[in-house]
Amino acid sequence: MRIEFAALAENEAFARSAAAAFVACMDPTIEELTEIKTGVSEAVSNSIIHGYKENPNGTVELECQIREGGKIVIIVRDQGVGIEDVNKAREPMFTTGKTEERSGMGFTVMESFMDRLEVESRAGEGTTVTMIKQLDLSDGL
Amino acid sequence: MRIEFAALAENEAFARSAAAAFVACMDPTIEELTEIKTGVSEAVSNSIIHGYKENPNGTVELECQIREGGKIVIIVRDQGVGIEDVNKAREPMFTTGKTEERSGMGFTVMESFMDRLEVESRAGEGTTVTMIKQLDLSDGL
Amino acid sequence: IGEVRRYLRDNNSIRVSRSLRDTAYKALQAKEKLSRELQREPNVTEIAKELEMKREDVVLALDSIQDPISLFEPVFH
Ligand SMILES: Nc1ncnc2c1ncn2[C@@H]1O[C@H](COP(=O)(O)OP(=O)(O)O)[C@@H](O)[C@H]1O
Ligand SMILES: Nc1ncnc2c1ncn2[C@@H]1O[C@H](COP(=O)(O)OP(=O)(O)O)[C@@H](O)[C@H]1O
Ligand SMILES: [Mg+2]
Ligand SMILES: [Mg+2]
Repeated sequence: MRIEFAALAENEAFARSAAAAFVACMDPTIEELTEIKTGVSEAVSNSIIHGYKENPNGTVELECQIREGGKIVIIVRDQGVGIEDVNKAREPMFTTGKTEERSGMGFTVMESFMDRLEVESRAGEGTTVTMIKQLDLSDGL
Repeated sequence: MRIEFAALAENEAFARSAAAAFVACMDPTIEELTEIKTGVSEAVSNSIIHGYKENPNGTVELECQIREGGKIVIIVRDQGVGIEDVNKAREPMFTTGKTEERSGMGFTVMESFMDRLEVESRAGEGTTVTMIKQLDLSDGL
Repeated sequence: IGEVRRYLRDNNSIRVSRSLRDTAYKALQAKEKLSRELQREPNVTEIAKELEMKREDVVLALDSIQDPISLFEPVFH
Protein backbone atom coordinates (compact mmCIF):
# COMPACT_ATOMS: atom_id res chain seq x y z
CA MET A 1 0.00 0.00 0.00
CA ARG A 2 1.24 3.45 -0.94
CA ILE A 3 -0.29 6.79 -0.02
CA GLU A 4 0.56 10.27 -1.21
CA PHE A 5 -0.74 13.36 0.52
CA ALA A 6 -0.09 17.08 0.81
CA ALA A 7 2.20 18.41 3.55
CA LEU A 8 -0.64 19.75 5.67
CA ALA A 9 -0.75 19.34 9.46
CA GLU A 10 -4.22 17.76 9.33
CA ASN A 11 -2.95 14.96 7.11
CA GLU A 12 -0.84 13.59 9.94
CA ALA A 13 -3.94 12.15 11.64
CA PHE A 14 -5.09 10.71 8.35
CA ALA A 15 -1.76 9.02 7.63
CA ARG A 16 -1.77 7.50 11.09
CA SER A 17 -5.30 6.13 10.65
CA ALA A 18 -4.54 4.76 7.21
CA ALA A 19 -1.51 2.88 8.52
CA ALA A 20 -3.62 1.47 11.36
CA ALA A 21 -6.36 0.42 8.94
CA PHE A 22 -3.78 -1.31 6.77
CA VAL A 23 -2.16 -3.39 9.51
CA ALA A 24 -5.51 -4.20 11.18
CA CYS A 25 -5.82 -7.40 9.12
CA MET A 26 -2.80 -8.77 11.01
CA ASP A 27 -4.73 -8.76 14.32
CA PRO A 28 -2.38 -6.52 16.29
CA THR A 29 -3.03 -5.67 19.93
CA ILE A 30 -4.11 -2.11 20.76
CA GLU A 31 -0.64 -1.49 22.10
CA GLU A 32 1.08 -2.63 18.89
CA LEU A 33 -1.36 -0.54 16.91
CA THR A 34 -0.66 2.51 19.03
CA GLU A 35 3.09 2.04 18.66
CA ILE A 36 2.80 1.81 14.89
CA LYS A 37 0.53 4.85 14.73
CA THR A 38 2.88 6.84 16.95
CA GLY A 39 5.89 5.97 14.80
CA VAL A 40 4.02 6.96 11.63
CA SER A 41 2.89 10.19 13.29
CA GLU A 42 6.41 11.19 14.27
CA ALA A 43 7.89 10.42 10.85
CA VAL A 44 5.06 12.09 8.93
CA SER A 45 5.04 15.19 11.13
CA ASN A 46 8.79 15.52 10.62
CA SER A 47 8.30 15.46 6.84
CA ILE A 48 5.51 18.03 7.04
CA ILE A 49 7.10 20.39 9.58
CA HIS A 50 10.84 20.06 8.97
CA GLY A 51 10.96 18.70 5.42
CA TYR A 52 8.43 21.05 3.86
CA LYS A 53 7.92 23.75 6.54
CA GLU A 54 4.20 23.03 6.09
CA ASN A 55 4.22 24.09 2.45
CA PRO A 56 1.18 22.17 1.10
CA ASN A 57 2.76 21.88 -2.34
CA GLY A 58 5.06 19.30 -0.82
CA THR A 59 3.98 15.66 -1.14
CA VAL A 60 4.61 13.11 1.58
CA GLU A 61 4.62 9.43 0.71
CA LEU A 62 3.72 6.62 3.09
CA GLU A 63 4.31 3.03 2.13
CA CYS A 64 3.29 0.03 4.24
CA GLN A 65 4.13 -3.58 3.56
CA ILE A 66 3.21 -6.71 5.43
CA ARG A 67 5.94 -9.33 5.21
CA GLU A 68 5.79 -12.97 6.12
CA GLY A 69 5.62 -13.81 9.81
CA GLY A 70 3.94 -10.56 10.83
CA LYS A 71 6.77 -8.19 9.97
CA ILE A 72 5.51 -4.68 9.20
CA VAL A 73 7.61 -2.36 7.05
CA ILE A 74 6.72 1.33 7.01
CA ILE A 75 8.45 3.86 4.78
CA VAL A 76 7.90 7.62 5.03
CA ARG A 77 9.47 9.65 2.24
CA ASP A 78 9.66 13.35 1.44
CA GLN A 79 11.47 15.49 -1.15
CA GLY A 80 11.98 18.27 1.34
CA VAL A 81 15.04 20.09 2.69
CA GLY A 82 16.77 16.95 3.95
CA ILE A 83 19.01 16.51 6.99
CA GLU A 84 22.66 17.63 7.09
CA ASP A 85 23.83 15.33 9.84
CA VAL A 86 21.58 12.33 10.35
CA ASN A 87 23.49 10.92 13.33
CA LYS A 88 23.16 14.19 15.18
CA ALA A 89 19.46 14.52 14.27
CA ARG A 90 18.82 11.06 15.75
CA GLU A 91 20.28 11.99 19.13
CA PRO A 92 17.68 12.32 21.91
CA MET A 93 16.67 15.95 22.55
CA PHE A 94 18.27 17.25 19.36
CA THR A 95 15.97 19.62 17.51
CA THR A 96 16.27 22.46 15.05
CA GLY A 97 12.77 23.62 15.95
CA LYS A 98 11.81 26.07 18.64
CA THR A 99 12.44 24.16 21.84
CA GLU A 100 9.13 25.13 23.42
CA GLU A 101 7.26 23.35 20.65
CA ARG A 102 9.55 20.53 19.60
CA SER A 103 10.84 17.95 22.01
CA GLY A 104 13.62 16.59 19.81
CA MET A 105 12.37 13.13 20.79
CA GLY A 106 10.76 12.09 17.50
CA PHE A 107 13.50 9.77 16.29
CA THR A 108 13.95 8.40 19.81
CA VAL A 109 10.26 7.56 19.99
CA MET A 110 10.36 5.85 16.56
CA GLU A 111 13.41 3.89 17.63
CA SER A 112 11.85 2.67 20.84
CA PHE A 113 8.45 1.76 19.36
CA MET A 114 9.82 -0.03 16.33
CA ASP A 115 12.30 -2.86 16.04
CA ARG A 116 14.44 -1.07 13.50
CA LEU A 117 14.79 2.49 12.23
CA GLU A 118 16.74 3.58 9.18
CA VAL A 119 17.09 7.22 8.15
CA GLU A 120 18.45 8.17 4.74
CA SER A 121 18.72 11.82 3.91
CA ARG A 122 20.61 14.30 1.76
CA ALA A 123 20.48 18.05 2.28
CA GLY A 124 18.34 19.55 -0.48
CA GLU A 125 17.04 16.20 -1.69
CA GLY A 126 14.75 14.86 0.97
CA THR A 127 14.46 12.20 3.61
CA THR A 128 13.40 8.54 3.70
CA VAL A 129 12.60 6.92 7.03
CA THR A 130 12.17 3.14 7.15
CA MET A 131 10.67 1.53 10.24
CA ILE A 132 10.34 -2.20 10.78
CA LYS A 133 8.21 -3.78 13.45
CA GLN A 134 7.71 -7.45 14.24
CA LEU A 135 4.20 -8.17 15.51
CA ASP A 136 3.77 -10.78 18.19
CA LEU A 137 1.62 -13.43 16.53
CA SER A 138 2.02 -15.98 19.33
CA ASP A 139 -1.33 -15.32 20.96
CA GLY A 140 -3.16 -16.23 17.75
CA LEU A 141 -6.47 -17.98 18.36
CA MET B 1 -4.87 12.14 -1.02
CA ARG B 2 -4.01 9.22 -3.29
CA ILE B 3 -3.70 5.57 -2.32
CA GLU B 4 -2.46 2.63 -4.33
CA PHE B 5 -2.98 -0.94 -3.22
CA ALA B 6 -2.91 -4.48 -4.57
CA ALA B 7 -6.09 -6.06 -5.94
CA LEU B 8 -6.60 -8.31 -2.93
CA ALA B 9 -10.02 -8.88 -1.38
CA GLU B 10 -8.77 -7.86 2.08
CA ASN B 11 -7.77 -4.44 0.78
CA GLU B 12 -11.41 -3.50 0.28
CA ALA B 13 -11.85 -3.03 4.05
CA PHE B 14 -8.63 -1.05 4.15
CA ALA B 15 -9.71 1.28 1.33
CA ARG B 16 -13.05 1.87 3.01
CA SER B 17 -11.38 2.74 6.33
CA ALA B 18 -8.81 4.97 4.67
CA ALA B 19 -11.54 6.96 2.92
CA ALA B 20 -13.43 7.22 6.20
CA ALA B 21 -10.32 8.40 8.02
CA PHE B 22 -9.72 11.02 5.33
CA VAL B 23 -13.20 12.55 5.44
CA ALA B 24 -13.45 12.24 9.25
CA CYS B 25 -11.92 15.70 9.63
CA MET B 26 -15.11 17.13 8.10
CA ASP B 27 -17.10 15.54 10.95
CA PRO B 28 -19.85 14.08 8.78
CA THR B 29 -22.85 12.31 10.28
CA ILE B 30 -22.67 8.54 10.72
CA GLU B 31 -25.14 8.28 7.87
CA GLU B 32 -22.99 10.30 5.49
CA LEU B 33 -19.89 8.36 6.50
CA THR B 34 -21.64 5.02 6.00
CA GLU B 35 -22.80 6.12 2.56
CA ILE B 36 -19.29 7.16 1.57
CA LYS B 37 -17.76 3.96 2.89
CA THR B 38 -20.35 1.88 1.07
CA GLY B 39 -19.75 3.72 -2.21
CA VAL B 40 -15.99 3.22 -1.90
CA SER B 41 -16.51 -0.45 -1.06
CA GLU B 42 -18.64 -1.08 -4.13
CA ALA B 43 -16.28 0.70 -6.49
CA VAL B 44 -13.13 -0.87 -5.04
CA SER B 45 -14.60 -4.38 -4.97
CA ASN B 46 -15.61 -3.98 -8.62
CA SER B 47 -12.02 -3.09 -9.52
CA ILE B 48 -10.65 -6.03 -7.55
CA ILE B 49 -13.20 -8.65 -8.64
CA HIS B 50 -14.23 -7.60 -12.15
CA GLY B 51 -11.31 -5.42 -13.23
CA TYR B 52 -8.50 -7.69 -12.08
CA LYS B 53 -10.25 -11.01 -11.27
CA GLU B 54 -8.43 -10.76 -7.92
CA ASN B 55 -5.00 -10.92 -9.52
CA PRO B 56 -2.87 -9.22 -6.83
CA ASN B 57 -0.46 -7.87 -9.42
CA GLY B 58 -3.19 -5.41 -10.34
CA THR B 59 -3.04 -2.02 -8.62
CA VAL B 60 -6.17 -0.14 -7.58
CA GLU B 61 -5.98 3.60 -7.04
CA LEU B 62 -8.21 5.56 -4.66
CA GLU B 63 -8.15 9.34 -4.68
CA CYS B 64 -10.11 11.53 -2.25
CA GLN B 65 -10.43 15.28 -2.36
CA ILE B 66 -12.24 17.65 -0.08
CA ARG B 67 -13.54 20.67 -1.97
CA GLU B 68 -14.83 23.92 -0.60
CA GLY B 69 -18.22 23.82 1.08
CA GLY B 70 -17.95 20.16 2.13
CA LYS B 71 -17.96 18.58 -1.30
CA ILE B 72 -16.23 15.19 -1.33
CA VAL B 73 -14.77 13.83 -4.56
CA ILE B 74 -13.79 10.16 -4.66
CA ILE B 75 -12.09 8.55 -7.63
CA VAL B 76 -11.47 4.80 -7.94
CA ARG B 77 -9.30 3.76 -10.86
CA ASP B 78 -8.06 0.44 -12.22
CA GLN B 79 -6.15 -0.69 -15.32
CA GLY B 80 -8.14 -3.88 -15.53
CA VAL B 81 -10.27 -5.47 -18.23
CA GLY B 82 -12.62 -2.49 -18.59
CA ILE B 83 -16.34 -2.45 -19.39
CA GLU B 84 -17.70 -2.99 -22.91
CA ASP B 85 -21.04 -1.25 -22.42
CA VAL B 86 -21.08 1.15 -19.48
CA ASN B 87 -24.77 2.06 -19.77
CA LYS B 88 -25.76 -1.57 -19.59
CA ALA B 89 -23.39 -2.24 -16.68
CA ARG B 90 -25.02 0.61 -14.72
CA GLU B 91 -28.50 -0.89 -15.03
CA PRO B 92 -29.91 -2.29 -11.78
CA MET B 93 -29.46 -6.08 -11.52
CA PHE B 94 -27.02 -6.28 -14.43
CA THR B 95 -24.05 -8.46 -13.58
CA THR B 96 -21.50 -10.53 -15.43
CA GLY B 97 -20.68 -12.38 -12.22
CA LYS B 98 -22.32 -15.54 -10.98
CA THR B 99 -25.77 -14.41 -9.98
CA GLU B 100 -25.70 -16.24 -6.65
CA GLU B 101 -22.73 -14.18 -5.53
CA ARG B 102 -23.17 -10.83 -7.28
CA SER B 103 -26.31 -8.76 -6.98
CA GLY B 104 -25.65 -6.47 -9.92
CA MET B 105 -26.61 -3.58 -7.61
CA GLY B 106 -23.15 -2.05 -7.09
CA PHE B 107 -23.56 0.90 -9.45
CA THR B 108 -27.13 1.42 -8.27
CA VAL B 109 -25.93 1.64 -4.66
CA MET B 110 -23.17 4.10 -5.60
CA GLU B 111 -25.65 6.20 -7.53
CA SER B 112 -28.15 6.39 -4.69
CA PHE B 113 -25.61 7.04 -1.91
CA MET B 114 -23.68 9.70 -3.80
CA ASP B 115 -24.86 12.89 -5.46
CA ARG B 116 -23.15 12.10 -8.72
CA LEU B 117 -21.58 9.06 -10.33
CA GLU B 118 -19.46 9.05 -13.46
CA VAL B 119 -18.08 5.87 -15.00
CA GLU B 120 -15.41 5.99 -17.68
CA SER B 121 -14.22 2.73 -19.11
CA ARG B 122 -12.66 1.16 -22.19
CA ALA B 123 -12.46 -2.57 -22.79
CA GLY B 124 -8.87 -3.67 -22.23
CA GLU B 125 -7.77 -0.36 -20.70
CA GLY B 126 -9.46 -0.09 -17.35
CA THR B 127 -12.14 1.78 -15.47
CA THR B 128 -12.38 5.09 -13.61
CA VAL B 129 -15.31 5.73 -11.29
CA THR B 130 -15.84 9.25 -9.96
CA MET B 131 -18.27 9.84 -7.10
CA ILE B 132 -19.22 13.23 -5.73
CA LYS B 133 -21.02 13.80 -2.48
CA GLN B 134 -22.08 17.04 -0.83
CA LEU B 135 -21.92 16.84 2.96
CA ASP B 136 -24.56 18.61 5.00
CA LEU B 137 -22.55 21.06 7.09
CA SER B 138 -25.57 22.95 8.40
CA ASP B 139 -26.03 21.63 11.94
CA GLY B 140 -22.85 21.66 13.96
CA LEU B 141 -23.95 19.30 16.73
CA ILE C 1 -32.40 0.77 -1.06
CA GLY C 2 -34.89 3.47 -0.06
CA GLU C 3 -35.45 1.41 3.05
CA VAL C 4 -31.75 1.14 3.77
CA ARG C 5 -31.42 4.88 3.41
CA ARG C 6 -34.32 5.53 5.76
CA TYR C 7 -32.83 3.17 8.30
CA LEU C 8 -29.50 4.97 8.15
CA ARG C 9 -31.16 8.34 8.48
CA ASP C 10 -33.28 7.38 11.47
CA ASN C 11 -30.44 5.89 13.42
CA ASN C 12 -27.38 7.76 12.40
CA SER C 13 -27.88 11.49 12.34
CA ILE C 14 -25.32 12.07 15.07
CA ARG C 15 -21.89 13.31 14.15
CA VAL C 16 -19.10 10.86 13.68
CA SER C 17 -16.79 12.51 16.19
CA ARG C 18 -19.10 11.66 19.09
CA SER C 19 -19.97 8.18 17.96
CA LEU C 20 -16.33 7.25 17.40
CA ARG C 21 -15.37 8.41 20.84
CA ASP C 22 -18.10 6.30 22.43
CA THR C 23 -16.92 3.26 20.51
CA ALA C 24 -13.30 3.88 21.44
CA TYR C 25 -14.08 3.96 25.16
CA LYS C 26 -16.11 0.77 24.84
CA ALA C 27 -13.14 -0.80 23.07
CA LEU C 28 -10.80 0.15 25.91
CA GLN C 29 -13.22 -1.31 28.44
CA ALA C 30 -13.46 -4.52 26.42
CA LYS C 31 -9.66 -4.62 26.27
CA GLU C 32 -9.44 -4.48 30.09
CA LYS C 33 -12.08 -7.16 30.49
CA LEU C 34 -10.50 -9.50 27.96
CA SER C 35 -7.01 -8.97 29.37
CA ARG C 36 -8.28 -10.22 32.71
CA GLU C 37 -10.09 -13.18 31.19
CA LEU C 38 -7.35 -14.25 28.79
CA GLN C 39 -4.38 -13.29 30.98
CA ARG C 40 -2.80 -11.57 27.97
CA GLU C 41 -3.40 -8.61 25.67
CA PRO C 42 -6.37 -9.25 23.39
CA ASN C 43 -5.95 -8.41 19.71
CA VAL C 44 -8.27 -6.04 17.86
CA THR C 45 -10.21 -8.90 16.30
CA GLU C 46 -11.06 -10.28 19.74
CA ILE C 47 -12.10 -6.84 20.94
CA ALA C 48 -14.30 -6.34 17.87
CA LYS C 49 -15.94 -9.72 18.46
CA GLU C 50 -16.64 -8.83 22.10
CA LEU C 51 -18.35 -5.59 20.99
CA GLU C 52 -20.06 -7.29 18.06
CA MET C 53 -18.56 -4.73 15.73
CA LYS C 54 -16.40 -4.81 12.63
CA ARG C 55 -12.67 -4.84 13.30
CA GLU C 56 -12.12 -1.89 10.97
CA ASP C 57 -14.67 0.20 12.86
CA VAL C 58 -12.95 -0.48 16.18
CA VAL C 59 -9.58 0.45 14.71
CA LEU C 60 -10.99 3.64 13.23
CA ALA C 61 -12.68 4.58 16.50
CA LEU C 62 -9.43 4.24 18.43
CA ASP C 63 -8.02 7.09 16.36
CA SER C 64 -10.49 9.49 17.87
CA ILE C 65 -9.11 9.40 21.40
CA GLN C 66 -5.74 10.19 22.89
CA ASP C 67 -3.23 7.42 22.53
CA PRO C 68 -4.08 4.92 25.24
CA ILE C 69 -0.48 4.46 26.28
CA SER C 70 1.77 7.19 27.52
CA LEU C 71 4.18 8.38 24.89
CA PHE C 72 7.33 8.65 26.89
CA GLU C 73 6.88 5.81 29.31
CA PRO C 74 8.90 3.24 27.35
CA VAL C 75 11.59 5.81 26.59
CA PHE C 76 12.43 6.83 30.13
CA HIS C 77 12.26 3.66 32.13
N1 LIG D 1 11.88 14.78 7.26
C1 LIG D 1 12.79 15.66 7.73
N2 LIG D 1 13.25 16.65 6.93
C2 LIG D 1 14.16 17.53 7.40
N3 LIG D 1 14.66 17.51 8.66
C3 LIG D 1 14.24 16.57 9.50
C4 LIG D 1 13.27 15.58 9.09
N4 LIG D 1 13.05 14.75 10.13
C5 LIG D 1 13.82 15.18 11.14
N5 LIG D 1 14.55 16.27 10.79
C6 LIG D 1 15.52 16.98 11.64
O1 LIG D 1 15.85 16.16 12.76
C7 LIG D 1 15.57 16.86 13.97
C8 LIG D 1 15.15 15.88 15.05
O2 LIG D 1 13.88 15.31 14.76
P1 LIG D 1 12.98 14.75 15.92
O3 LIG D 1 13.79 13.78 16.72
O4 LIG D 1 11.71 14.26 15.36
O5 LIG D 1 12.71 16.02 16.85
P2 LIG D 1 11.76 17.30 16.60
O6 LIG D 1 10.84 16.98 15.46
O7 LIG D 1 11.04 17.47 17.89
O8 LIG D 1 12.68 18.45 16.27
C9 LIG D 1 14.54 17.89 13.61
O9 LIG D 1 14.55 19.00 14.51
C10 LIG D 1 14.98 18.28 12.19
O10 LIG D 1 16.05 19.19 12.22
N1 LIG E 1 -13.95 -1.94 -12.45
C1 LIG E 1 -14.61 -2.77 -13.29
N2 LIG E 1 -13.94 -3.45 -14.25
C2 LIG E 1 -14.58 -4.28 -15.10
N3 LIG E 1 -15.92 -4.49 -15.08
C3 LIG E 1 -16.66 -3.84 -14.15
C4 LIG E 1 -16.05 -2.95 -13.22
N4 LIG E 1 -17.03 -2.44 -12.44
C5 LIG E 1 -18.18 -2.99 -12.87
N5 LIG E 1 -17.97 -3.83 -13.90
C6 LIG E 1 -19.01 -4.57 -14.66
O1 LIG E 1 -20.27 -4.02 -14.35
C7 LIG E 1 -21.14 -5.01 -13.82
C8 LIG E 1 -22.10 -4.40 -12.81
O2 LIG E 1 -21.41 -3.97 -11.64
P1 LIG E 1 -22.19 -3.86 -10.26
O3 LIG E 1 -23.38 -3.00 -10.47
O4 LIG E 1 -21.24 -3.45 -9.21
O5 LIG E 1 -22.72 -5.36 -9.99
P2 LIG E 1 -21.89 -6.66 -9.53
O6 LIG E 1 -20.54 -6.22 -9.01
O7 LIG E 1 -22.74 -7.27 -8.43
O8 LIG E 1 -21.77 -7.54 -10.74
C9 LIG E 1 -20.23 -6.09 -13.29
O9 LIG E 1 -20.85 -7.36 -13.23
C10 LIG E 1 -19.07 -6.05 -14.28
O10 LIG E 1 -19.40 -6.75 -15.45
MG1 LIG F 1 9.81 15.25 15.19
MG1 LIG G 1 -20.18 -4.65 -7.79
